[in-house]
Amino acid sequence: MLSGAVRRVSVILWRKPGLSAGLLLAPPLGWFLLIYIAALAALFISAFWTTDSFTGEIDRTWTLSNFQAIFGSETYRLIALRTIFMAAAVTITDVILAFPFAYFMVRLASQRQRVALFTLVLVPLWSSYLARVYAWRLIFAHEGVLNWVLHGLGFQSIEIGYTNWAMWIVFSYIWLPFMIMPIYAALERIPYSLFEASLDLGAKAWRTFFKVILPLAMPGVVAGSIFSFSLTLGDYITPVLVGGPGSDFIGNVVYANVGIANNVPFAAAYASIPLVVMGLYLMAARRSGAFDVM
Amino acid sequence: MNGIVQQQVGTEEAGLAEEPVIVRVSGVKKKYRDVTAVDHVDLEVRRGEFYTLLGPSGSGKTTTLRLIAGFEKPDQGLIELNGADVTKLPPYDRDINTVFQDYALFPHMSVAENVAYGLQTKGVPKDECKERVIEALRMVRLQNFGERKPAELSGGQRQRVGLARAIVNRPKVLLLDEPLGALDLKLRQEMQSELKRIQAEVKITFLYVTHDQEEALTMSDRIAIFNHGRIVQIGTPTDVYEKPADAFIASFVGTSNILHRHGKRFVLRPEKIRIAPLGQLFDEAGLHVEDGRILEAIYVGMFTRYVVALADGTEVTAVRQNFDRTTARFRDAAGTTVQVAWRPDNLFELQ
Amino acid sequence: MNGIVQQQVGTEEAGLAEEPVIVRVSGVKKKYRDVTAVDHVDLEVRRGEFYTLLGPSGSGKTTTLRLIAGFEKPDQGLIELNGADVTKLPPYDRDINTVFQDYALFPHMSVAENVAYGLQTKGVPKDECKERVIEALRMVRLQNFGERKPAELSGGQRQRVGLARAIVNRPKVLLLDEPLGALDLKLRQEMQSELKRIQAEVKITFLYVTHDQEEALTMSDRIAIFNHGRIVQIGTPTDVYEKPADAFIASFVGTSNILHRHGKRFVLRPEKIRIAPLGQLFDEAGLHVEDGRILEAIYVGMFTRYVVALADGTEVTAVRQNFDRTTARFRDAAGTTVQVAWRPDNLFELQ
Amino acid sequence: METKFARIALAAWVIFVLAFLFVPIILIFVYAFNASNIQSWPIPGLSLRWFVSAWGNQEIRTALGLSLKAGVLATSIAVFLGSSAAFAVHRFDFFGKETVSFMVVLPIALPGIITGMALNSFFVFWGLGLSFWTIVIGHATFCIVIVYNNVIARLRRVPRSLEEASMDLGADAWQTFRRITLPMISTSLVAGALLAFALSFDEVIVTTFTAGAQNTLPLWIFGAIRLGQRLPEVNVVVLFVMSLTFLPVLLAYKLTNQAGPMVK
Amino acid sequence: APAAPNYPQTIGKGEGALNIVAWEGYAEDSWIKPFEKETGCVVNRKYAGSSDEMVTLMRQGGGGEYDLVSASGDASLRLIYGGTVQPIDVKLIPDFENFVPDLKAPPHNTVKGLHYGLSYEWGPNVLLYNTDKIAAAPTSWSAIYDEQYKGKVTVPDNPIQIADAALYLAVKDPSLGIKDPYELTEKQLDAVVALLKQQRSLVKKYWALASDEIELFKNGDVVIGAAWPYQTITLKAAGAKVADTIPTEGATGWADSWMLSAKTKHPNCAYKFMAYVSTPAVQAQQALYFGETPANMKACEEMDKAEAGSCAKYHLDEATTYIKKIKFWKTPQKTCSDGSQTCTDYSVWQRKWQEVKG
Ligand SMILES: Nc1ncnc2c1ncn2[C@@H]1O[C@H](COP(=O)(O)OP(=O)(O)OP(=O)(O)O)[C@@H](O)[C@H]1O
Ligand SMILES: Nc1ncnc2c1ncn2[C@@H]1O[C@H](COP(=O)(O)OP(=O)(O)OP(=O)(O)O)[C@@H](O)[C@H]1O
Ligand SMILES: [Mg+2]
Ligand SMILES: [Mg+2]
Repeated sequence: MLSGAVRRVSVILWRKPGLSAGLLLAPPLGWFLLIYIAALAALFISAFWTTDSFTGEIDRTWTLSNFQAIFGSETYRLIALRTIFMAAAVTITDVILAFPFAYFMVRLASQRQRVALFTLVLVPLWSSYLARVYAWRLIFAHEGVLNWVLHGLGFQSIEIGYTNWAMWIVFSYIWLPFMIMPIYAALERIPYSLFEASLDLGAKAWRTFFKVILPLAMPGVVAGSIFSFSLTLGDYITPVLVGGPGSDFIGNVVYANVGIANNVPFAAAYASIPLVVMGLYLMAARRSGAFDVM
Repeated sequence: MNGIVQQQVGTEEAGLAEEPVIVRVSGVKKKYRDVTAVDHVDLEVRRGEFYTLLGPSGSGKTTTLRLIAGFEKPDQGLIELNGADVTKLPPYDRDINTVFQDYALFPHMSVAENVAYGLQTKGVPKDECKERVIEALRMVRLQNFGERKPAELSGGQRQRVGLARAIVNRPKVLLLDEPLGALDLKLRQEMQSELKRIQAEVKITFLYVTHDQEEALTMSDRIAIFNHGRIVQIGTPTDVYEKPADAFIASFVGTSNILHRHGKRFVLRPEKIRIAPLGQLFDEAGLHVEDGRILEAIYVGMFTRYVVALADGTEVTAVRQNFDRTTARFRDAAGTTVQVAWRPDNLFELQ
Repeated sequence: MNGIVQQQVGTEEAGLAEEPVIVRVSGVKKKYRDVTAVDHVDLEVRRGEFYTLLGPSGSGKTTTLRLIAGFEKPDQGLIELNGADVTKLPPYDRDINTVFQDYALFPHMSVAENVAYGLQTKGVPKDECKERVIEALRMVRLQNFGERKPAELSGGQRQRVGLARAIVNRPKVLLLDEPLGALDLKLRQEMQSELKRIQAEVKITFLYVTHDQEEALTMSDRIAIFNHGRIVQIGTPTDVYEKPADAFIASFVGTSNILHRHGKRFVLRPEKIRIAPLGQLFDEAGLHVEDGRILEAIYVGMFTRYVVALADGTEVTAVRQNFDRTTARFRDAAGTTVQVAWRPDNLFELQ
Repeated sequence: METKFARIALAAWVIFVLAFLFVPIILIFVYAFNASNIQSWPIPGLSLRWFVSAWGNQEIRTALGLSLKAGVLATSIAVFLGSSAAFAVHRFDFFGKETVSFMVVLPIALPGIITGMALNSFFVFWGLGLSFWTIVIGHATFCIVIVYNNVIARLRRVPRSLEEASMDLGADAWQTFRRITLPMISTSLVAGALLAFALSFDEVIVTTFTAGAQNTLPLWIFGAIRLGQRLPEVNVVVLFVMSLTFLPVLLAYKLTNQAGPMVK
Repeated sequence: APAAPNYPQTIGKGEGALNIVAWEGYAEDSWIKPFEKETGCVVNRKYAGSSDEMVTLMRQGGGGEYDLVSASGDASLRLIYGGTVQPIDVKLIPDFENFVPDLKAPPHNTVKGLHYGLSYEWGPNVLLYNTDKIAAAPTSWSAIYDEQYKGKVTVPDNPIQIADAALYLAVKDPSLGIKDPYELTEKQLDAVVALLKQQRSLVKKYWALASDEIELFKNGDVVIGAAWPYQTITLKAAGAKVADTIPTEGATGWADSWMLSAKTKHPNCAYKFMAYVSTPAVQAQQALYFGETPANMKACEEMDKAEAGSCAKYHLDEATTYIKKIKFWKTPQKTCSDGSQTCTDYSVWQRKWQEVKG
């Protein structure tokens, strides 16, 4: 009885593939459009409104004043540039750290080593992000692990704690697993014969790397960079925990305005900077085929 | 091994005995963990030769090629190129190029860039490089495809880009690992003559791997037959087809009938058997004649294949060229009694 | 289309004219975006027939098969199975089974589970199901492999599981899409006779797709030749080989020489040409004789292929069965002047 | 093919990167035994008392429970929505197909603070009080992409002919899904779900905006960190969670890579 | 607009839960656990690091997520005028009558005679220093503007820190004419910001969390900074060599009130909680834990019981006079207390503070 009904439905769906597609697509599409995209749109409409700072009420008159305040102020420009620059620096660092690592996993590691390395890369994701960032403070502190080691080796101590250098290292650390995995996936898909063909045609290792391996692994690099770049771009906790003076990020300003000052319109206006940056980034990334290896 | 002796015979017969040896593999052995992929292989390829490695899957053909190219290092033995020991040189220092079975074209480069790659690594000046790339593309008839990406080409075209990419470097030896394996029948046949034409044009030594015996027979100057990591016979196409060293070769290279007579075993190729209706005489003298019964007649277009049961029960396959129009009635042959005959010297005794 | 007429001829010749039509495809058309994959195809397959679709890559063979199986819906036209219109039925409501080119074995099920799958979906009782699975595996000679997973089988064995999985359902029609395409030469030849044996045993109608003309000729009762989404000829193997409807078919099915005489074009198959040294007489009467010069002699083991230039400059290919031992000297034939001859009734005029 | 030098250099690099990844984690482990509640180097003394107090801490249990519940629910939603989107995109041709993969990646590619703010204002606008459910909705939104990516990658590797074979053998759409498609993609579903869960389980920024008065585990950790009174307890919790999740991570890897027989 | 009163007649049965927003150190297990046990109201705590954050949390999700907040004077008026909190019926709080008179109806939590907040604890912001590195106790706020401690200074990451600098400048540079550190004209504000920008190069870190500062001192990253007494107490307990002081310029400080959300879902638990934390015992516990002064004058005995002399140490014995010395946090507004519109408001302070931090 029931199976008969299932069968009839099956036949109807077979005859109308458009209906099946619609049924499959409706829930996720509905979810995104109704909950997420609509909310995003609403948020950025509010960027053109203002807030009464005392009562926190929103004044819905259209104005560009938020944007004027942002672009007119050197501080806000500086913070935006700092954030973007840091996101880029972190991304590049992670690529440099991750690439040889992933390469080793794909090419040199035995099957067992590969499982072990993969697990080791993933395990940090299961420990608390906050606790790990916090642990870095102990490493960078004036009387911390790093200086203790340096002293032990007879070096001068360095004052790296609560600086942008510290943030750079911590961010690179936090997002590294997100870079290793897609690069690994991309490298794994390169047929080994291409590598051999390059050597066969007289290219040495370096040339092979830059001319063949790197370009072909690029989608993986870009996929990884989506994570490292966007996650850095949107973070505000790491600057609070390990940053010093002059370490505020776009996220801190946004958070200060939305989470503290309750000035959502201003926060939305400022948040449109990372939104635009990421939008452009994603378009470029999609063209590179990065979405296929994420 | 009787390979060495036959090798001599082979080169003479192919008229290449005077050419210098360009690749010499001596006593090479290669193990992967517990699999011996290549076991004491010796071979000598002479300049300008079209030399084929033929053998069943897993017999060590690819491994031999990879050892020569330098992608693998032998556990034992020596590889010489043009008289110099290259056993320890990396691939990029050997004057050899490879055409890969999966083509191994760089997907992010255009056809012209692919072909230019080897020249660029050697620092050939831009102008010369450009010229040679055009020349190579012309040779494989792809002069108008330089701007395309490999993904925009058909299988046969990719194959030809792979070839152009190798020959543009004018290597001493070109290694080809089942270069036509992925192509369909018609295309494969076309590419076979294309390859021969190109070899005649560039006069490069070809070391060719295949498991298709017909391909090996039609294209090669000499064939080395592999089995279980060893070379079991080296010789010209006629050698290996008509004087197979053992039963394995006899059945691997073409269809063959094995006859047991007087306690000995003989190879008899299907095309060597004449068939005539009972009572009709053969117009040739000195034939060995037996009675038989046709079990099956299979039309193959160019010829018809007959399965015949001899008086002693042996089933043999015979073929007959279809000199004349056939109709579906040819099938009616099945069941009729016939005479089969062959010249005794067409029997080849197996050791 | 002259296909219809020839179809009649074909069935008669194959001795199948009395059998009922089991698959009828009429006026079927299928477009993908802007590519017309199949264009007004009509065909009738009779019960018990081994019917082959032959044609170059991209000519619409697979699409036709998928339309019959129900994986695609035609834009126009009708598909009838055993007299009933099935055009609008999904695959699971058609009494047809398919053997896929990539085998499409379920990797998570054992061989026996794969074979049992179709019976289970039909709710065949357990006992009967088990029996029929064993029977089907016996038929493909895999009775001891039931417990294995597909990954643990060789290519040829997987192929046979695919076959068993289909025939166990005793469908009215079995569709096979290049079932041997992925196998290597030796294995393919073995599987060809295996397939014929099985068809003889189960007596199911086979609708077979291939692009290998030799395979089509040796196995089929009738062949439909596809080109550019259309059927260009339907007939028995001898029909399509010896009376090709046009130049495309002549060259696609086997090698062929096209001769221009008296303003007309004729097909002449290579095996129909006799070659004799200059001055030697042919031992047959009524032959048309011309002079020629051998340009090239290619040894193919079973026969030798000669490229001959006729007096008027036409190059023709002739083959000669190697009745006797050959040596490498056969190459020396190149350059000699010869006589070539053929029976005039072996010329087939092209429209 | 790599030279000996390259092999050694790469191995050294791997060890360096692993050290980089694990030094902070080792510190977390060690400082779970800190006698003092302030992290200073070297460790002032060892004690097990934080294990005792963490074990007895009701807030931690509540937070852990909330995180688990939210993670499981969000993951379930993500599995459902992510896989149906993957199916639709893989199976059918429709207008705007490209945009779907673009859209699902947005919540994770856009800075978390934007996603958080957007969702927050959405909930406020509709008068939905922040609650357990708003956490779930927020997490599900950015977890969908993980499942989507995993499933679509697998679907691309499963030959279409398998499903056709099933229908050919008489199975209707539902039977085919249950007996063929689901087993084929199940490992990728599990792997995707595990990763999605991990992501949800450790999320701070979006959660800050979507959680009401309740604390998920990361929010509790953040609270504990800002107080500075019971940091070792945080470390104890992290140690505990990590040792619990070691196995699932291993499993996830095995599952993602176990596609061997599917390809050939 | 301020919410109208909606008093319960009596405190009914607890709802089983209570969500509070509190300063770090304001909701410790040692007094929360007994409360939970006694009333069955499970307390969910959310910590906020600044008054601004408190305001936002109270308004989050349209309000009603949290029942109570321990708001300081710079947040309380914003909560009142934003309609976020409702008047409290002080008759239901038995200990109300024992409060320091100035804290019964202070202007920061009482509007038009309605008690929107119940005063809790109060205290000064102090100057914290490392006694190992700084032998002589500093006596002026100038220490945190001193090149001598370059890279070893920490101050709170909070716009209200501008008032601390203004307080110092008011003494150092009387020509500016700063009378009230929370009422600054644009010119005065610019001068203060200039000083703070100078200070920035000395600052190791602007601390955002109480634990930040504790670690900074403990790990030797800083030797001096502006702090709450809480940090001093925690550091001393961990054996760090630190001391704090109120410099001669005086100090800013806080007077906190518990305020009840206008949309509270747990009013009974909230009243029970307010009554509980107003008792002398809890007031004393809180005061000693954080290092501040109770609102309830009866807490003096309890304090001395727990720590001899602590009542005097935290000036509860002279509360009525001591309270006048502290410049309590309040929200800067455009309208100065003299009615002119020349002052700078809080949103301007926020922008300026962002500029200072960079
Ligand atoms: N990298 C490898 N690791 C382990 N074993 C290998 C490796 N490469 C080849 N082998 C084994 O060595 C033997 C010879 O393999 P090889 O590839 O040379 O055969 P082949 O003659 O080229 O076969 P085919 O015709 O299938 O390409 C086989 O048994 C194969 O399994
Ligand atoms: N799903 C599809 N979408 C778009 N075009 C298609 C699709 N399937 C087939 N085609 C096109 O339809 C035409 C016929 O294809 P079909 O697969 O039927 O050829 P075929 O004869 O089976 O070729 P082959 O021998 O290569 O298998 C080709 O041009 C092909 O590119
Ligand atoms: Mg090989
Ligand atoms: Mg096809």
